[in-house]
Amino acid sequence: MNSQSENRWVLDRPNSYIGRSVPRPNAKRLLEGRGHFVDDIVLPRMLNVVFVRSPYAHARILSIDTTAAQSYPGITAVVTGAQLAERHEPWVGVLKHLQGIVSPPQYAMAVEKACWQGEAVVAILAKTRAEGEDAAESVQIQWQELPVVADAKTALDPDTPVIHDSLENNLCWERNFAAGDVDQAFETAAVVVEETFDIGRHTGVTVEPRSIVADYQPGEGKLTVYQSTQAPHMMQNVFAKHLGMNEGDVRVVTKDVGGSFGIKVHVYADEFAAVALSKMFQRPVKFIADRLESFVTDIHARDHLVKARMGVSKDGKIQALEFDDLTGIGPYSMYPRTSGIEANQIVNLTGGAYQIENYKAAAKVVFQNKNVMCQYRAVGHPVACLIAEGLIDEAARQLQMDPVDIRRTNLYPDDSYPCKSITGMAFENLSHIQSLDKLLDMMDYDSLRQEQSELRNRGIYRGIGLATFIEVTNPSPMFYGVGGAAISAQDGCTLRLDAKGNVFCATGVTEQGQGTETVIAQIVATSVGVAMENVRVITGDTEVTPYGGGTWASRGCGIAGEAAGQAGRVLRENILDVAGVILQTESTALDIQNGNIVDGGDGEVLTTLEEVARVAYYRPDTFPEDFQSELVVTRHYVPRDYPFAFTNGIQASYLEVDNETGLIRLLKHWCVEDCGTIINPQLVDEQIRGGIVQGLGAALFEHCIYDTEGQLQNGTMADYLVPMATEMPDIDCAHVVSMTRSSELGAKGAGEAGTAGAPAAVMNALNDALTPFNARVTAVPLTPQKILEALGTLSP
Amino acid sequence: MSDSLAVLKGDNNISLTVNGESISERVPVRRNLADFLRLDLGLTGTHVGCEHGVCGACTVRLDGKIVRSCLILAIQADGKRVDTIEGLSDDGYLEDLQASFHARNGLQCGFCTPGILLTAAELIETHPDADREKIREFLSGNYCRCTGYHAIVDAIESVVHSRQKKREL
Amino acid sequence: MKAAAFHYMQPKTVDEALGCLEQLGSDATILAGGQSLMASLNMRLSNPAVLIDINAIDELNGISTVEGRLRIGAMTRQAELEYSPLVSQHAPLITMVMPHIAHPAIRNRGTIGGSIAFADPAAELPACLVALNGQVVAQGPNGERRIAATEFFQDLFETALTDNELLTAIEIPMANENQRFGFRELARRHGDYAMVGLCASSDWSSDNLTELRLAYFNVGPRPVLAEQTASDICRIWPQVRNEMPLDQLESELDPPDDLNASSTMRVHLAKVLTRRIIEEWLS
Amino acid sequence: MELSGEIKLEATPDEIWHVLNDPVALQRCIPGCTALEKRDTNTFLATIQTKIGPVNTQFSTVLTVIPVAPPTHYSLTGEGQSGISGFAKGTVNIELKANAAGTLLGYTSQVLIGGKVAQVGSRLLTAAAKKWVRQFFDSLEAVFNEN
Repeated sequence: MNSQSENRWVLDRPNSYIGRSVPRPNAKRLLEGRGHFVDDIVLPRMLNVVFVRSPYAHARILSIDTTAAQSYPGITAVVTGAQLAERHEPWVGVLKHLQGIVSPPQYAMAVEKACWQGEAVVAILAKTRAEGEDAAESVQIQWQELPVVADAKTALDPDTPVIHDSLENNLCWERNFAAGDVDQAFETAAVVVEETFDIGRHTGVTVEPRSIVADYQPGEGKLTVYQSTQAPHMMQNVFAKHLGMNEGDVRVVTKDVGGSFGIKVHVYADEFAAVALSKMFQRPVKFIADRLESFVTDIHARDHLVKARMGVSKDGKIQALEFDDLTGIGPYSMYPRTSGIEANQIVNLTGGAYQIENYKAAAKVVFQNKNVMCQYRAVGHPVACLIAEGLIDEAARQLQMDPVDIRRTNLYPDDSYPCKSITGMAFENLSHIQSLDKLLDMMDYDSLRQEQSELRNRGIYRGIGLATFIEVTNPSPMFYGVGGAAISAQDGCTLRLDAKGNVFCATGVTEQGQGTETVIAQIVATSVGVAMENVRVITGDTEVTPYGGGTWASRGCGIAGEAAGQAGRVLRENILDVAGVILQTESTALDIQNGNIVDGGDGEVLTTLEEVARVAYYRPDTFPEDFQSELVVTRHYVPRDYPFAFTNGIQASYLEVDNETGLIRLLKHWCVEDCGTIINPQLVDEQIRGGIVQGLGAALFEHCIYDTEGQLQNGTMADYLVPMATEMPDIDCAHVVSMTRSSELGAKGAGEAGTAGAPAAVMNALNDALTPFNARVTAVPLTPQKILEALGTLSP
Repeated sequence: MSDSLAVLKGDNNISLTVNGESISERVPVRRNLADFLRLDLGLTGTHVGCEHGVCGACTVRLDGKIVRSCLILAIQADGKRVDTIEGLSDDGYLEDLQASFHARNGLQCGFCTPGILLTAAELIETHPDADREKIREFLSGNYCRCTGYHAIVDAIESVVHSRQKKREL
Repeated sequence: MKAAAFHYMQPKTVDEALGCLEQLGSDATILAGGQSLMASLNMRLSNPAVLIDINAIDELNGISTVEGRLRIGAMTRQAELEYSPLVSQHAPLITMVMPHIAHPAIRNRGTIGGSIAFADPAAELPACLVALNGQVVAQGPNGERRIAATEFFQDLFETALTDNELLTAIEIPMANENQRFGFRELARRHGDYAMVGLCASSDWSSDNLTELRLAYFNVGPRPVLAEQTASDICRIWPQVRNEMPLDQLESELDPPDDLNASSTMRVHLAKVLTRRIIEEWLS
Repeated sequence: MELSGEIKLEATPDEIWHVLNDPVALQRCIPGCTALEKRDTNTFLATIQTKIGPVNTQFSTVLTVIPVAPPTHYSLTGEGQSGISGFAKGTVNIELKANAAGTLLGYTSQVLIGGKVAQVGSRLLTAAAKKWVRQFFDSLEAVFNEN
């Protein structure tokens, strides 16, 4: 391509769907309860697997007696972890580019000892789930309790027991980064603010639990797995590799997914066990995690304790930023993405919106006897944002600057790109200042400040909090591939014109409700020149779709969308070649609009796509001998010039705190973000809103509470609090558009922007509201108890 | 005590009306209504998200009122009328709500959606003039992890308004 | 998460139900609305041998007035109470409380008798009954007896009902125009178990505030009627505006710590709620 | 979770020690104890049924009475398993001080529950443990009052 920037043909096509809020065609069947979720699947001879799980956080298995369980009605088999371990290879959750990361081998079920409360120990294969649970009650396990490593803070102490015999200590990974002269910068800073940020463990709570049906056919030696996952090709690789199968004999099918948010992009030991059991017993096996299982086995996220400080000059310029991050990840680094990525992201991203010259960060990732922890929506971003935005607000307070002004002073100006952050993150084109201005305008910042001050005089305490963020989207192989993971960063799209002029589109990304199918269809319809109704999108089947990474790290639109756009352009060219032959004219003089072949100049309809297809498929004898029509096209795409397409944005929260009860009422939330080209404004806004509310959940409610013995205390939906409709505010969204030049489409991702900034916006708004009391809270979730303690109403 | 009162064990016959259709099935006493609808009748639009009455995904109508089908035994529905998302879609009862949710993208993954639609329908029946605050309060027992609720509230609010307009005509 | 097997009986009359109880004793569990019981059955945390389902007993339904009392049949659904004109006229506190109990689909099925008999210390209705000086009507092999709400709730999930008794109704003295009621609770999310809640009733027929009943919930193993605090407030009425005597709550309430709030915090919140209700009355 | 308290008993420390080692008396004191047998000098095997509202769990429990400094200091530990429901562990440290009216019994106890019961029941854990401990000492008091 000679000049991509001048040849953005996808965007200015006639009858373009780009930038239009087209309703999602696939939403209709979901609205009628006619989705295809994994638990809806019933196969002949299918068994249900029920797991007996460890009640202890750390205990050795002395003996297991399954005799009684085997004789229960409806039971096919009872299998222990040790028995199943003979049928598969263990995995190790490490990647080369996270230098020094270690983790012990993990099996599908505990073999010698259980390392967290909830780890599967015995599998029962039963006709029905109820019968399996009947039998589970009779499994006798003799346990020997082992000392529990629960607290990340003491996990590395010399007198803390080491969880894994094969490792030297409980350190999984550490990363230290320094640039500039931090010590000198702190010495000369006018103000140094220090904070400890305590970010609680939380989890995804997809309303559809993790679900899998594995169907091993011994005749062909073929395994078909129906799985609620974000990454079918990755799972295909994992199942084949660890069951000793040819990858070509494994098919992973992903139909509707009832929410994922990063929860469903990992290899779960119990899901793998269900697949291994299907192979072992040569029958279909279903595993649907029940809600009690979800809370102790779905990955948890965050759980960071950060000590941070920022030095600022008297005019508000950031002189230095330094922090230590400690995170506890449970007993294993998750496979294959590892549990080191979040800490890595925090080191990379903290303060990334600001021009910082002196920076030092240290991250420690430690093992503990709690549920596994790994990447969840906006990996690391909310933590990075809490650190930088929390510190900069406190610095502003001490300097008596407006939070807007201190940000404006430090943000990268919009004309500074391309540039690199202090940690080496390459920014192609961001729009911090434009976004800030747009936000202030949208929320009417000055009036809000006035209202706040008037109400404060009447004893009503409201706060306004801002949070600037950057988001990693469109990841290249720098994220996982370079570390040796079989995770595709490229994605493909195959288009096929059928005999009636419809376009079939197979894409490597998956649909979890975010609107992938719609967006891809919009791009294909636009680039080919057909109505959207004539585009059928097929996702989630490794046997049918091009190889691709699936849905994670906000990559669907920017990467698979680009592949779809390019495939569409080539298919259009191929169609026009055929049309040129039929019409005996130069194909370059033709175009496709609304399913018709038209004159490229005046738009006169010359023939139809259906007619072209008819001739190509039924009467190719009429073509010249040296002409062959090619009406199937595949294109792949991977970003090459930048490791990630960074996006940016800013959020604001307006809230009221009841200073007597510590309860917070969220009044309003705003977000301006810049994800480049917007294919479907409505879907982008809904990604932002949904992401924000997950961030608001983290800010106010969500917390996996463990006791000192590694026991989860709130593992039910009644006790683990997620945000509900009543407590959530209306959310206004707006956009600035800075297209990436890496692709013709110019689209970046938007799936995680909301989650990245929301907790910091709320924390800052709360602390703004608490200013008259000289009180501050920097531990999320921001609970009434913590707020009353900060206010001095209660002693901590 | 009445000697004739039976102690029911194991499997039992129940007869009920599901989506307008007369159904007779044999079910285990312990099977809840959600599992009965899904496993015995193949009505998989009723979703199971928590099995302890919190998430709202399994909401169905029992004799015209929304209930959590995971908190009712199938045998308790004997002789009653049950309506699920499938039936209420087929008979057009949810039509304007569904159209509004579609237009406003008041759903993402669609797992909670059947429960939310049934709840929204009862809200509008019992509170025809509901404002956003009331809508949010009425939905307080229905989990949605994808949308952040704003679009759902918009979608329901617009149906409230359009029905208000219809009433005025 | 599937319930273990159990047997099931469905009596059609109170007599039949009593017969079942007589026959089965502690092996039986009454299934009323089931909005708590079914969840614990699904989780296999309860394992009754037999469920006695009282949903088919028509005589347990209904709201009526009897000799100055509002009588609510045990199986009256919470949603029916929420919208009942009789209830809002004669027991407005119940109408105030109702929207805060869980969620609409739960209230369509949950019953008042179930909530009272279950006696969850965090539930609104037991405290409401205590505040209203209501009584529980229980029927046993020897006939009917009435138990004052203050006597009925005995300990954590323990009531004065015996194994062979069935709660058939609750009765509440009908409200008069001189009474004022207040309800407030503090929950982190709407419909959740409150960190603390307060149901209050009072008489304004004289210049002084009298008959003040402050019934707190989720502050101990059962609803707590803070009589000392109530009497302190009445005693200094109407100077209460300037200084609210709430210190006695510290000894009257003994909430345990839980995941959402410490014991101290819940006593503090109880004071805040009390003051807010009184201020609401005064304003 | 920790609980502590004091009760007055009309008995001598020796009499109390005797009761704490007597299977019949001990069974009466332990709430929900449906069976108890002595395994050896200081340990007992007990079946304990706990019922907190709808939650009904049976624990197979090993109880150990540790004579820390008899006859005035004892420790009573229990470890119960309840299959898939989880486990419960507890220790009660008892100090007996003889006085004119009998004995002042001071106790501190730690209770830990694990597995599904912890995951589901934490909201009520403190209240339930308080009730259990209270019932234990009420029953102990009753044993002496009858004698």
